[in-house]
Amino acid sequence: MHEWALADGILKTVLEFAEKHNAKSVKKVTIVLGELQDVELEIVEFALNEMKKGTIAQNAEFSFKEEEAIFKCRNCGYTWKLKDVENKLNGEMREDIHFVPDVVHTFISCPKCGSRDFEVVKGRGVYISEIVVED
Amino acid sequence: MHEWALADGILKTVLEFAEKHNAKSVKKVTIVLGELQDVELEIVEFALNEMKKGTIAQNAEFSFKEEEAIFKCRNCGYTWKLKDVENKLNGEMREDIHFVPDVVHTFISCPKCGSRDFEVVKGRGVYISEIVVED
Amino acid sequence: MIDPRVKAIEERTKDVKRIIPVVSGKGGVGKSLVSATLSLILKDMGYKVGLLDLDFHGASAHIILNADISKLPEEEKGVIPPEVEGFKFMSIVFYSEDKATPLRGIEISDALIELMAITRWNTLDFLIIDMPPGMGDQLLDILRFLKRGEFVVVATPSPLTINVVQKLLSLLIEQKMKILGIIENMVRDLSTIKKIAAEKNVEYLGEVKFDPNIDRSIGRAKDILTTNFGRDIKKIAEKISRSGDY
Amino acid sequence: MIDPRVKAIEERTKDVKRIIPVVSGKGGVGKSLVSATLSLILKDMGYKVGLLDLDFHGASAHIILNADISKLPEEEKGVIPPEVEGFKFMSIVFYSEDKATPLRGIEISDALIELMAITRWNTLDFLIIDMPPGMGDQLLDILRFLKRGEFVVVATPSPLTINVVQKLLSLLIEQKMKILGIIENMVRDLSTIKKIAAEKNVEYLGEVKFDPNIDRSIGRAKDILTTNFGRDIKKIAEKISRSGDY
Ligand SMILES: Nc1ncnc2c1ncn2[C@@H]1O[C@H](COP(=O)(O)OP(=O)(O)O)[C@@H](O)[C@H]1O
Ligand SMILES: Nc1ncnc2c1ncn2[C@@H]1O[C@H](COP(=O)(O)OP(=O)(O)O)[C@@H](O)[C@H]1O
Ligand SMILES: [Mg+2]
Ligand SMILES: [Mg+2]
Ligand SMILES: [Mg+2]
Ligand SMILES: [Mg+2]
Ligand code: NI
Ligand code: NI
Ligand SMILES: [Zn+2]
Ligand SMILES: [Zn+2]
Repeated sequence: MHEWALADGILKTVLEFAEKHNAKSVKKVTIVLGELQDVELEIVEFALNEMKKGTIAQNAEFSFKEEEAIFKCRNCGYTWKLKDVENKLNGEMREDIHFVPDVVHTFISCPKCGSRDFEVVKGRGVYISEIVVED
Repeated sequence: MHEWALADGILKTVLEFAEKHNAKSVKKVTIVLGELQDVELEIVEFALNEMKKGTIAQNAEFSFKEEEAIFKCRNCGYTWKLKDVENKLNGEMREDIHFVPDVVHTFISCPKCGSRDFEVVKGRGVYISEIVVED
Repeated sequence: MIDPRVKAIEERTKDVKRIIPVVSGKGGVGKSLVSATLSLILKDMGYKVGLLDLDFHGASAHIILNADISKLPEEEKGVIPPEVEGFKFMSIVFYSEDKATPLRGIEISDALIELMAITRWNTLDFLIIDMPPGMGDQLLDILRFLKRGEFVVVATPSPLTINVVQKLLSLLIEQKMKILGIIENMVRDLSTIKKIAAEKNVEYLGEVKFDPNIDRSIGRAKDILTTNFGRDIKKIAEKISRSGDY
Repeated sequence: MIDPRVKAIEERTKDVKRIIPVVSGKGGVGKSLVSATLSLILKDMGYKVGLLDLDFHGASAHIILNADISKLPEEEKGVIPPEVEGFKFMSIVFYSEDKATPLRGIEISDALIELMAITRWNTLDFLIIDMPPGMGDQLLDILRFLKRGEFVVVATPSPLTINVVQKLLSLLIEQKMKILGIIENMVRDLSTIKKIAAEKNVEYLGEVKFDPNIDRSIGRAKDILTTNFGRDIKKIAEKISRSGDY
């Protein structure tokens, strides 16, 4: 699962952050999951709970927020959502975007002007929005 | 003066904005002048006051805000100001940057790690931050 | 925050009759040599010509033309592009002192907008734009700001070029850009690009033979015109000038 | 917002002994052909090799190797780069279906970070990175994330290449990167790059002759090794492998 690679990145980032702040333990981590990348929440969660064992994050609570994908055309300014164009994406394209979200520029274009020059304003991928540690 | 080109761009942008909003006249325009580009305020002001004559912006008040240039290194995260590195820039370089501010990457590097991969967080160039029109 | 430069771009090119970006997607196919040589020839044909080098990392036109870049272009209600070999020339090298410009995409786009917003081309018959390889910020900005661009696509017969050029062509076609045609450069024996042009329904502007001596003329603009390369480009320049008689 | 992928990049390459970005600044000098051929030869020498194509707009390695890109790379706690010609291969084309990828710099950087964060190279002797032309997002990201990269610079004798390569070299030297040396490709008569190498105090790895038949071997990996091009690269590969015996 490439979800394991993401979980691994999350945990290592959290542990490094905690060490830098000389924390005794990690209490809480909030993770934003962008709709575009469409990672399987259950797998990321399972992976994190496996990998945290024996680390100072072992009692940490991992919570997740899903973020809708929003696009904005750099050519005409039009704004749209992933669900507005979902019919343009077949299963294979969704898989491709799952691994490298930026290839969305290969598969969709602005519904108004047809440009492929658009910004993924929100909901691209996975980010850590909050880390709470105990000193 | 390349300041005239900027003033021209400002006025045309303001007039287009006003027309789009079916405004009767333009009352106020606020312009941000980034420190890095170092445009001569007096010339921009003079040019604007010349060019606005006979347009619906002829009674507009143009006000200016100077914005300090701030840089942030993408390699090490260090943040610094133009005045911290001004001694690295001779008159010719300042002139080059005046015309194309982005060549600052050719002439300065991060004071901490030496990287040329830094962001101009604020104060790059000239922007319109406010247009007030009368309907 | 509204960017006043975008409006200025339109202004600066409003007296330019035809804008010709020379593109490929692929690097090293001869875009710069073609752009500079086209500019020289069109000027010799009596046209008013401007050449804009937008390949910031790989700026080459000043080397081909041996342009004096030590003086800043004159400032007069904008910036006046200096005359080089009888046409107007603009490049980032005037401002970077021909040193390395490590710029990310966002900075490339900013520099491009800035250059286009300040350069006063005035009346021109042709503005030739020497483009970088890739389909990144410069290409996307040209698609955004210069919708009336008439694209000249440079390719070579190599399979490595074909794959990339096909991608670029499909993008230009999808975006409904005007494509003047494809130049097949560095042809030694067989043409492979005629077929691609036919498939994509794009004009084949002609082939330019591989010229093993062309490097000797770099930096000597006059000499280029007397090479085989120059002669091949001349025929294409004539086609391009005629294609404007709509 | 903290990006968890940055930490993952380190993890993914920690069992890779040597990372070799093949760069130039200039396009069309042979970076892709050199990268793919080096990978083939190092593998034949018995090394564990990976090849990463980071030229998103001009992806070429899959064409040179005639790689089957129709299947997604296997997912297993990350992504396992498929074996092609006996080494591990990763490219954006697996995910773009080899279609046009019009990406601006910020998106290029995002795609690069994503690819590097998910690809599990495991134990390798060499990871060869085929780089795009320019000094944009990909190069700056390599300088940021792979500080232990050992750069191989590809140049040609043309004055148009020299100007650009000198800029890239001065950046790499200033940034204290390790430079394995310069390869002079497409040499016909005189070398011009030996002098540049000496001036910049960088190793001259050797010359690769202009091989007018090389295009016929593209897509047939085995054939490349028997060409003059292949033989010239072999000598350089041996130098590179020896340079690792510190
Ligand atoms: N017709 C040709 N015959 C031989 N060499 C050529 C020809 N056209 C271009 N070249 C050479 O190819 C290299 C790349 O040309 P250049 O104009 O810099 O390409 P680009 O701008 O596409 O990167 C240069 O060394 C140039 O001298
Ligand atoms: N030694 C050589 N002799 C002749 N042609 C070459 C040689 N090396 C590369 N080429 C050709 O030059 C072109 C550019 O090569 P490529 O590897 O795609 O360069 P880059 O990756 O630097 O853009 C291709 O058509 C390739 O076949
Ligand atoms: Mg060029
Ligand atoms: Mg200067
Ligand atoms: Mg390549
Ligand atoms: Mg696929
Ligand atoms: Ni997955
Ligand atoms: Ni000025
Ligand atoms: Zn649009
Ligand atoms: Zn720094």
